[in-house]
Amino acid sequence: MKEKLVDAEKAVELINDGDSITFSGVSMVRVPMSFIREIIKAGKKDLYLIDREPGIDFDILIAAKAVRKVRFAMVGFELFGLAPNFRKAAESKEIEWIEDTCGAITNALRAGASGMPFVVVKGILGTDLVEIHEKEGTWKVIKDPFSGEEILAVKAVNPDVAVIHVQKADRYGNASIEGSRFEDVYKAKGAKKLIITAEEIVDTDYFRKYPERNTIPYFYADAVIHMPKGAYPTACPNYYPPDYEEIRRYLAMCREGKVEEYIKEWIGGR
Amino acid sequence: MKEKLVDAEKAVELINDGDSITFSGVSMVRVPMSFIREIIKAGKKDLYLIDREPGIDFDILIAAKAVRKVRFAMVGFELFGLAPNFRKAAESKEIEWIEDTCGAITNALRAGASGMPFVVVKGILGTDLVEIHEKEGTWKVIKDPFSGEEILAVKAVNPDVAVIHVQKADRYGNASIEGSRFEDVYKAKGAKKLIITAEEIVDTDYFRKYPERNTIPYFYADAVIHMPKGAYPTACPNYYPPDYEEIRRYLAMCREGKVEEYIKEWIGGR
Amino acid sequence: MENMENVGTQKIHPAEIMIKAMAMEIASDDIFLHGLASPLPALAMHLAKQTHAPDVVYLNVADALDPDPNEYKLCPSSADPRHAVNTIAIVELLETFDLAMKGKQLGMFLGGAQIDSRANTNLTCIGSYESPKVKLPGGAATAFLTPLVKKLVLWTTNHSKRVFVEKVDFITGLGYEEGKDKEVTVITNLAVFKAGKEGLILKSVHPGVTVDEVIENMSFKPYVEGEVPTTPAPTEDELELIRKLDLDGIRFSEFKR
Amino acid sequence: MENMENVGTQKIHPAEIMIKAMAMEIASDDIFLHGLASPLPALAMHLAKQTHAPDVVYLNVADALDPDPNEYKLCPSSADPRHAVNTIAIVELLETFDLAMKGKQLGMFLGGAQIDSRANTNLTCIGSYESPKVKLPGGAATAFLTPLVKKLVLWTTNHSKRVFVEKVDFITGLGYEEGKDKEVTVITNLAVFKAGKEGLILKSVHPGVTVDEVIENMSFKPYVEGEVPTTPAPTEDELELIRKLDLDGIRFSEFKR
Repeated sequence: MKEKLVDAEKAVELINDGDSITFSGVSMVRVPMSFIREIIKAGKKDLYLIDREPGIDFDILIAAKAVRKVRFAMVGFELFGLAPNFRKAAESKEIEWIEDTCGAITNALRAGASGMPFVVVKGILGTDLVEIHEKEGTWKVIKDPFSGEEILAVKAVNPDVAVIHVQKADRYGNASIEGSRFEDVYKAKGAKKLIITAEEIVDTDYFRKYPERNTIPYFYADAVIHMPKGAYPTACPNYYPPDYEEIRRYLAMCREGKVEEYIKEWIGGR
Repeated sequence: MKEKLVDAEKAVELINDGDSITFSGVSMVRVPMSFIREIIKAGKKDLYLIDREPGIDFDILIAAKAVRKVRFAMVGFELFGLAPNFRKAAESKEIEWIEDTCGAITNALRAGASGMPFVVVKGILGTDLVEIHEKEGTWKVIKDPFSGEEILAVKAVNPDVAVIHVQKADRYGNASIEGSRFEDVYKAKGAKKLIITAEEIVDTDYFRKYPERNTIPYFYADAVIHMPKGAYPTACPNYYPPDYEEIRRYLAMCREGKVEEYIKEWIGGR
Repeated sequence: MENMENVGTQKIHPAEIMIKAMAMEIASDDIFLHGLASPLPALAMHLAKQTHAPDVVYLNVADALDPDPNEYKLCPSSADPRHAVNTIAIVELLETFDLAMKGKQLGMFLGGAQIDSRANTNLTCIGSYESPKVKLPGGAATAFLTPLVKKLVLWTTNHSKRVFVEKVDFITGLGYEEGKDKEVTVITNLAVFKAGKEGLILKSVHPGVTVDEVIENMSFKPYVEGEVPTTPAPTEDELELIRKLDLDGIRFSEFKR
Repeated sequence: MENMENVGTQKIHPAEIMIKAMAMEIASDDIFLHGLASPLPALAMHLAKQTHAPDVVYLNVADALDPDPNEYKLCPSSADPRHAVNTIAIVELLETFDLAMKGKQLGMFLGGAQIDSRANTNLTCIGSYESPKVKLPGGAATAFLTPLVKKLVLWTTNHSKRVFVEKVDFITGLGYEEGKDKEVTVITNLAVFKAGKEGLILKSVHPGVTVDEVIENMSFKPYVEGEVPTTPAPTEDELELIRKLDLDGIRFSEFKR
């Protein structure tokens, strides 16, 4: 096993302007926020963000002008309301966007992890999303070669980079997601480059003792970064809940037109 | 959660003559041998056995005249030699057989677990298996609708019954496979009926404490049977290794033409 | 619109009427899933499981199977790890989707920014997709699940002409589909509907709500036949259950905006 | 055919020559998998990892990543749980197959009941598929992996005209494929070959084996150019490693039949 433990400044160099990126977590849970701060610090541009149900990650990167395009099944802050910067950028066409649906994007990521060029998915036919994606070249209605029935083929998604926040990792990249995994294991295994950020760096003996807990074995990882509270203000199961007050503060500042101030403070401090 | 704990005589009634069945494990590891004994005892007939790399399970069921057809990527006893009863029955056309390849049959089972009608798989093209399976209707060479390249479509496999031996289960069907899982989780989730046999029946609190160890949640199971040493003479990881001497004894008796005697003794005793 | 009912000494909020109505759609043999931004469905699933549907399989967006109701605490994000407390298993959302593709008896709660008379829903955009007046958060699992589930329960806390439109601007989700084994229910802060060949069929109005009030606040006419019954309110025991699961009153959030 | 070589005071068995030759095909940047009935590949992977290829990713049919060589005990079944001792992770065979489909630097060891001059293999049947004279155990992963791997290492402990045939009865696996990033090696109890445009190219003969002996035991002519070197024997340290991993001498089993 090769040493993969680096600092964030080093790891962020793995990302190129224009890359497609996916992040771990959904909504306000296990989103790699500390690393997203590094992406903004490093001034990355023209990113293409892909995820199932993102929230503050997409919104803040859009506010920081790091984003060219987004693909998602839902972007928002649940009961706290719409994602203000995403909404503004989408409506004003500052960014490109394509709406997806959970069952397609998650299966596209799973197909990517499996090395399959595409996957067939039930449902979806009859909705207006089909035309959007056929135009985009991401979906195609085909005939099942066995039954002859119409079914939706979904092109696999293999993002350039996946950034996955986990509870425990060793310095070689063995990584353990505790609790809800969402599609993170597939994201990790399907991405061309994998960056792991971890609450704790543990000894490899931890995995020898509990091999079933090794959700992403070392050979997938390109970099491991020790980032305690690395999902904050989103939650990290078994470590901390979401900080709803901080997320509300972000939204309040956005609504007051002070998102740049928020980002400046966020990038500077901690 | 509903009570699923029953005795073997009751559970075996879930199997109908003519059913397609898949078993847990590979070769000499975690094969549900005690339940297979019940299948033979109950006089089930015309079964269609489907698996990746079976061994004694296929061989003894064939010897017991319970089998109509087999589908497999390999059947044998590794260093101990060919599967004598399988080989004899195949060569004399007492049974039908179709040879598969690991990457196709495992993906067919995974597709079955996902509810996908078929899945595309790389490799395989150029081998003589393609023609065999196109004739059978299980594979079809298609064009990737996005790239236009030729690729193999493999029809999903959803066996009528899966019999899965696990280390721990509760009376409701929550089941924990420890160590190597092979395709057993997919087999369990894709089969129309699921029979769990378990070394130990644990309290549901075990799963509340270690939810990540719940590899097959309760709602898949149709029956749970407490079968200590249920994989014997094959291995059950964390419980016992294979009994190589017993397996050799089986093979020796087969070679001496005494397989009926072996089965009789096996069904009767313990 | 906030009709408070008295049950014993306690006031009943429309949220609680809706939770009860949602719970009544759940049967013990069902598998039910709730997604993000779903406090009412989450509480309804707990309520059903603790009353008439003890065997319902409870799945949620926190990837948790059957979270422990005695330790559960409703939180603002439906994916909050506290919604996985003492879970029996981690069940990835993809696995629930697999159940849907396998045609299992799956039920799902989904919202709709626009709902039409077929119970088609729009969660994508107001105006055109290319140049939306409002870019909504997106349909999440709507497009995928609405054609696959056996029970589709749509809900809105904003029963209004803006929500109930003649024709949705964008078909994010499919409602009623003739000949399909799929029951479509629409539960609002005023009433309960089923979707059928006739359109939305008014099944009950909440306590204190009139049929006229229900109809006046829709851009199309629902189908009304005979005397419309009153939606049952939760009992005192049921209210107690709901309140214990949601001490912070998160079930009222959608009504405050 | 059982040539015993002396290294120091120890006799070297052809099994050990083969293990060393197999190990030499493994580079530190590779991911290597072995399947069932594979004692020699298992030992070769350990040997490589403990010598020149410390970073090779070791995957096996026991679903174990990098089993602990200090606790490892070679057993008759390659899937024996003892082959997962102190593993770092459970890696399902399907996950390894996914790596193959993703085009990763995967290497695989496979046997062949028949091998032809292109290194195509037959593990399916002697005679026709429909009416086989011998129904062989089946190709296992052969058909799937042989077109996908970057390194294909075929082995046989029975270097003979019966194994090395003009044309295999059934193409279970693909050998040399022109223009593909795929290295094909054939290791027998007598010699080492690479597959190329020319056919099987004799790369080395084992200690004590003559080139004539190699050729006489094949139904087709391998390509031989110039002086053929001798296959390196394992060093004393390497032998010690092999023997420690296989105290029961299971590596000799395939030679006894």
